[in-house]
Amino acid sequence: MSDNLKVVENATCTFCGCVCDDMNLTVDVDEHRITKAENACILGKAWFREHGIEQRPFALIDGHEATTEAGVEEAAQILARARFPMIYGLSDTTCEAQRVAVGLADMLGGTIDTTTSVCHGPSGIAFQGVGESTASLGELKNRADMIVFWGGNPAEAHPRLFSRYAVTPKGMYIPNGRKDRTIVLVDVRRTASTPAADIFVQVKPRSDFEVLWALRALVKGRKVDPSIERRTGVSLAVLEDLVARMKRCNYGAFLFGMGLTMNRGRHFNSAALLALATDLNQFTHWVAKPVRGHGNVTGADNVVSWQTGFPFGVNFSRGYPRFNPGEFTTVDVLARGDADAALIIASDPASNFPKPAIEHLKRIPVIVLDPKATLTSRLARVAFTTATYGINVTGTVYRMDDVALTLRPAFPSPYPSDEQVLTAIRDRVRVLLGGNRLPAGAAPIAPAVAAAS
Amino acid sequence: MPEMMTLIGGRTSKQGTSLTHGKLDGEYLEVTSTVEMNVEDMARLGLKNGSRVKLRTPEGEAVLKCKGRETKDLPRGILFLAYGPLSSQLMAGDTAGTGMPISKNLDVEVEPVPDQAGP
Amino acid sequence: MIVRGVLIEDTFAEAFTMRVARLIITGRTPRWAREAALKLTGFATSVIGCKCEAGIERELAERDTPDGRPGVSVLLLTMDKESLPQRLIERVGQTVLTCPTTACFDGLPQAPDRLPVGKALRAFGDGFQASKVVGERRYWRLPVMEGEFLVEETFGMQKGVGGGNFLILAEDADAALEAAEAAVATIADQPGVILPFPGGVVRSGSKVGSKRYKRMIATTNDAYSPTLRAVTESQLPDGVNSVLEIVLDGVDGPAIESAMRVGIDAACRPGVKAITAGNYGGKLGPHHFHLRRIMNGGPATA
Amino acid sequence: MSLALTLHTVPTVPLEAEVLSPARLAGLSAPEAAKLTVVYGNQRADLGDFFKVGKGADGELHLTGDLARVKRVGMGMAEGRIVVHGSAGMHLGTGMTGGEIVVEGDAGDWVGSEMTGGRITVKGNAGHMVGSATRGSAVGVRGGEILIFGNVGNEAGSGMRRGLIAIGGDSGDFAGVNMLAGTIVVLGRLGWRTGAGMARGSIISMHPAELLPTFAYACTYSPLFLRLCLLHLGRLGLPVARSQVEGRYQRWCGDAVELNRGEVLLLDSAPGA
Amino acid sequence: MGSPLRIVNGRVYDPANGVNGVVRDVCVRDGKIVDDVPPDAKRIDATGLVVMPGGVDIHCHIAGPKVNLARKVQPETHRDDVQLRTRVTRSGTGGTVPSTFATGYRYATLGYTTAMEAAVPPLGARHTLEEFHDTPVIDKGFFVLVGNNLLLYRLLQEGRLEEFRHALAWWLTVTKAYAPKLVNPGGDEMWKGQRNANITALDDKIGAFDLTPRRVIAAFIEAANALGLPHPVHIHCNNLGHTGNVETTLETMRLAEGRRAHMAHIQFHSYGAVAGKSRSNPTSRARDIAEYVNTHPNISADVGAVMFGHSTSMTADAPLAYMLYRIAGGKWVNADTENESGCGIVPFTYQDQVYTNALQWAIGLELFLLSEDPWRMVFSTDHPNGGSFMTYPRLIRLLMDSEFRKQQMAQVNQKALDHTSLRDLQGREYSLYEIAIITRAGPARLLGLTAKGHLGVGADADITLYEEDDDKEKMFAAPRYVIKDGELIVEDHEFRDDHGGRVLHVAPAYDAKIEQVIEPFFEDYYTIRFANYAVDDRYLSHHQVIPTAAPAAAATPAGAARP
Repeated sequence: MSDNLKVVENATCTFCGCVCDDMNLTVDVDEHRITKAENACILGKAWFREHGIEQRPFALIDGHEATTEAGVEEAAQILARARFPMIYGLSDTTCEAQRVAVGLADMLGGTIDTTTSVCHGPSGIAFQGVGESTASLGELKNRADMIVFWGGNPAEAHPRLFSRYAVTPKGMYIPNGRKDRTIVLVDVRRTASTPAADIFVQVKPRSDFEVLWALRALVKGRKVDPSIERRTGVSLAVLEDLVARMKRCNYGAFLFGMGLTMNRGRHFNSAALLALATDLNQFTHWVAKPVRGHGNVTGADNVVSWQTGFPFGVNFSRGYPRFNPGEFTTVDVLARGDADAALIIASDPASNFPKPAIEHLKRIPVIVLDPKATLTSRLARVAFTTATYGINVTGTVYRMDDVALTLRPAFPSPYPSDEQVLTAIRDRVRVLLGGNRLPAGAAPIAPAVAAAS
Repeated sequence: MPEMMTLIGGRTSKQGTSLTHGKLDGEYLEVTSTVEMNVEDMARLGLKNGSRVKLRTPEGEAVLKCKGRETKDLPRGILFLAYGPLSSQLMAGDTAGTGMPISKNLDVEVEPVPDQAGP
Repeated sequence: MIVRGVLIEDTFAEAFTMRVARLIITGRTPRWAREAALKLTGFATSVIGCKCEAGIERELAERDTPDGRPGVSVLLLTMDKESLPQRLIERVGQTVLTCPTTACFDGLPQAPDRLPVGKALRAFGDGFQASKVVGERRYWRLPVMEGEFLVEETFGMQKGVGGGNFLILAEDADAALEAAEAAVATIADQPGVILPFPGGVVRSGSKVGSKRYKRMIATTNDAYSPTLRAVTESQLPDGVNSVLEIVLDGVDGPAIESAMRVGIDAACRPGVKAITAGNYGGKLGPHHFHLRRIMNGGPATA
Repeated sequence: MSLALTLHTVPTVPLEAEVLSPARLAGLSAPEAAKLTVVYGNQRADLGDFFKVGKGADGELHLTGDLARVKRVGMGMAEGRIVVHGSAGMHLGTGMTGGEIVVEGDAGDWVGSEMTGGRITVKGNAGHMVGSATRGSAVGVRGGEILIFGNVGNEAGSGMRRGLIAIGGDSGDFAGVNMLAGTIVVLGRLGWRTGAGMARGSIISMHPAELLPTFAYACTYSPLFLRLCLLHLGRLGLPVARSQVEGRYQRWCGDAVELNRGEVLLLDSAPGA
Repeated sequence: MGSPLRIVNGRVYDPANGVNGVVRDVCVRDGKIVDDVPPDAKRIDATGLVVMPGGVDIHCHIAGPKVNLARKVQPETHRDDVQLRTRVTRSGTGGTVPSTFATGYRYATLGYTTAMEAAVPPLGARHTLEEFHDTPVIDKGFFVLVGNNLLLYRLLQEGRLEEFRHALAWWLTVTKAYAPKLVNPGGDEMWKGQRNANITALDDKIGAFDLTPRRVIAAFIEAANALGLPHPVHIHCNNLGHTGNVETTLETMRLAEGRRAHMAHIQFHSYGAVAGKSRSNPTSRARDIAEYVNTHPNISADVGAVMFGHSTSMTADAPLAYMLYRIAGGKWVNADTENESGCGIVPFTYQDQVYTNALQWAIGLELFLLSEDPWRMVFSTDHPNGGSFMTYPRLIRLLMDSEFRKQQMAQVNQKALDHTSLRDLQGREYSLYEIAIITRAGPARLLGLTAKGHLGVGADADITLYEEDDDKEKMFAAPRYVIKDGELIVEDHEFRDDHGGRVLHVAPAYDAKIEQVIEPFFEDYYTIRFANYAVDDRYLSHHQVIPTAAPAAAATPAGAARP
């Protein structure tokens, strides 16, 4: 450790979707290291501790060291040649980089998808079906006197969700903090989060939908057969008690995790929960929020949405954005073998995608941008080392509740940012293609003069 | 004879912190290659902490170390595995028009691996 | 023209354009289809007193019905298109809906004029009814105590012909009845026609208006009533002591014509003197069925 | 319109070929048809780059080959007949309003999604979302018939408002989810959560199934409309058994969280039935 | 800024300068209108064309958190209404809530060059500016939601009026907003804090606060006037959409007591009730509203006309959205923003045969036709609430073409028309000059944008050239040329170039000490740090501070993140 220390106050941690912005970082300026991360949780501490500057090549082309510029040229050539280039990742980078990536996909007539599709993508689909009553996290802190965690383990995945936003903090109408709240946790197993709950409801695996559906029926005053207990492991009495409490509270909130989305039922599980929250609004105020994972996955949803109208899984091959999960989402495009090139930004599909998708990644030219070496960067044709957002790079990130924040980086990196590399690739592709690629197919219909008439 | 059990994939803080450290690193690989299993199930199958089991789905198979959990924490017939390269081996690519592969509550065949069979 | 000794008079039956619907009533057994059909066609001999005319067209085998069950085909006719749906709704509602195991299907699915029958009856379901499309056709399912009543949403209506007829002029009442029964029996197999009167036979032939009562629109056909031979301007040949009439309604002229052909032929039996037909001088009904042309196999209508 | 097209080059990325539709090919000679534009990945290509185009004789469009990566065959078609001698890719007959498509092999996802009329017959299996609504839409199929002789994936008939979907084999999960009306017949087994959120409509299966807690048993009877429906399907070639036509069915009403006017009918396998 | 340009022989409508259909040249250099340009300057032959300043939309919803939610929730509306990419422009999707690129390009292809997003919670300011970055061609600003702000409520409740005013100025400045916006004042607190209740009258108590909407509204009118803002407080009244709400609207306008106030989408606030009935269909009270506005020069309004077809109701008035959801069914989005706002979104379809919808359509037209001062009763559909901005050409035709209006009136629910005076207003037709006022010169003047909405020397060179046509819908749907900041963006109906557009905002001065009042409130009740709240200039790229009558804030406040 050198003596050249500085403190960055109110920095933002981008490890998880909580995006806590109260980090006080002690930075060893000479060593390019963060020595102390005050207020950070265990995950945040590891995040700040481990993101120093490693001695890595700026770029690797076919495993050989290369300059960033050479990598950009190779990447641009690959992408400009491709007929079905897939751009994926983007949850661990800034909105500024995401914005360029969507623009690149548009220019190429490619497909862009984010890690949302394998995270809360099903919740996004559910949202498109039924809508959502939601809130910024401060409303939970200030008002929520009943919070139901469903299918998640925040104590391990989002540690400060409990302490900073939802369970223990005092708020305007919650003067006594934890004491003023009823906390319910629903899961298939006991986890580190279970002790935080007043009521733990253990459901049989794969029966969340049935439980949620029964709750909806009870909220609406319909009958539910007592056989529900055999099916789900939860007795009718427990469900009735829950419903009574839900109707009685002043401000209720569901926070749900991937126990719903990655499970059989997928978007219907999320939709059932969103609909339950909506139903409850006939009696009192209820909101529901998916607990989002990576630091800026919510930003990715927002950027892709405002640029295209759709949150993830967007294809531009016909000259305009099209959305169809299962058709244009990454797992499908890879597992079916549709893509002929891939650009992966700040993500490591080779370590968590299903096997058939990984197999196809090995068959096509892959371009990777990542601060770290990963299984995906190992199989890449072109692998860029980039600076880490929030630690070396400023920019915008969105918290899981869609609140945007500006990052305060701790120390500079010799490596370019994702935004810089993507911009360079885009500019080179533009030259190779002579501007945006002209649309390959006509629009379904001409845009109407009076859309509403 | 292999037994059918239900595998839940998920995240843990240990996986998270080790992931930050680097995915090509031993700790991450250790965390993502250890499956949690109900202690009674383990006893029945003759497994101890650190014993090796083979999990199999129609998509593929993976050999993992096991670690016991009490019944109140992890019911019988349920397995927990942190996401990583080995959980990938068991997942199918079909997303049923959603983009999301199923990684929780997979039906898996569980078979103890005799110690001498390990590398 | 003489057929087996019976004179076929050179005259014609004069018939009217009516509106016709065909209903296919099915049931678990032929009996229950027939029970419903008999009730539905009951008291429907003449538009004069019954507002409609109806009869069983024929019985249908399982392979000939939409639901593969035994059934009965029924024709129902009215003088105008406005009243046909009303009659159908009343009668289907009171006789088929109520009858165990039955269902009611449209027998004129190609007819472009559609009458809302199931559509009107559905309200009986009190909000619990459900509609269903199978193939191109829509049905209503009405919950009833037995289970469900199925009725087609709309029934086809087309122009039909009412009042085809022929008169059997016989030596005595027994011969007239036997001849009439024989005619009815052969016509029963003929598609597209019904005989709306009891047993298919009418003894009370009528004439238009009255000689005595201003308000009567139809009164006894005194010209063919044997008992009045001496006191009225009789049309009866010598030796005729009893006359019975066969009245036919049908889906179109050809159907009536071929039914008349087989019916008249069957009626030409010993004891029958002549076959004639009723008309109004050709001024009232647009359809004229010339008996001799029919029997010669040529086009009967003119 | 009589043309016979044979796939000579298998596309390596998705090929979008909505031109494979009777109206688009009407009146064209084989060389003219070969010049029609298809979308191959992000670029244009000619139909002839992939298909050998020959004349046909029977007024129909015949496609031969493994078209698994050829999307949108018969999309939006209004009349005519397409026969695929082989398999078809995604979006087969999506949004079609009339006419007929027959696929001898398998079909991909979204067969006949949001169609309003006509008939699609797939002799093999079909993918997910058969006759479904697309994401965000509340309404799926508004009319027409889809017959799949084999198995189908999830969400068959989601948001269906009218029409008939018949499946000879098994269905995946959420068959008839959010259905507004219409009929889904599954001769094989149902997946999970059949009819979730259905307002009206009928879902029929010939096998026992565990239904959602918001479905309630009503009675066991022989619904006449189902008889009609099964006879109709038998005529169209599906293997409908006499015992199914004559059979008694358990009626389950739901979904109670919605309008509660839908039904699931399960063939009663109780002895003596 | 483009090369010098001379537009020759066009028929010019420039009401701000009293030019009414005079054929004359317009010269452009360095993005501004100038007196003259050198003879070798590029020329556009505008013979047969109508030349107007670029359109200015005073009230629409085009960017920010709720808009993006509304986009995301309706993929089905984007599918068949797409914006194709060209060599120079980006692709996008439409529907009633288009993607950002489609929004910018489509406004431009209607001849609009400026638009004001009308409702952004302060916490959503950064997001809104991010979307503005991707909204091409047009200049834009946003109104920041302050009418349900709990800290401002506390200051008001405690009578700390001066601090209230400084805090308001602080909020405007640090969020880069254009004007303060009130939406159903008090409603959010009732909605979020009182089990989904709502405000029903100006004298209702606001939840746990010792406040009423009356006091809140009056205080904001006073403060906004005192700050000398270019646009006064922009008010969405209580009781929007409710039968009989006209009384609330009139009372709200009276609260201004001669001071400036702008009434948003006033059509939605002009409903009467059938006398003597406790529950009745709404009736039109457009006459009362129009008369009040006509006779009170301190009041301005935009109409918020309803057009039949698809719309998206998106509003900070969360209880209203819930009411619509209970009517329409389908999807409902609610989004609460801590300490600041609520929000509701419901896709909605206005149908000409539905009594209430037809009445709303008619009232919008009545208000236009009864207005005696087009400068103060300006054009809007509250896009996309009353209808998409893509319906503007049709609405213009309804105003200009009484025969067309008559035909359209024949198509709608006649009982609704019976309750309006629309049939009596057949005599009135808007002229091109008046259209230029309500769509350009008027909104620019109400917004205090002195360089917009006119073609005088020094004005921004935002110019639209339309082909004259008897069918005004056709004419206004597709200008032949659109010039933004002196650059030719649309030529012969096609995009020639892309263009960024500017962010317009205010920066009223405040006493820095107010931060010492605000910061503790943040520590207690917000979940983001005070230091991370203010939006730094990096989000503005091209921007312009519109001056206030009072001196502007000296600098970005101390707390702003400055990477």
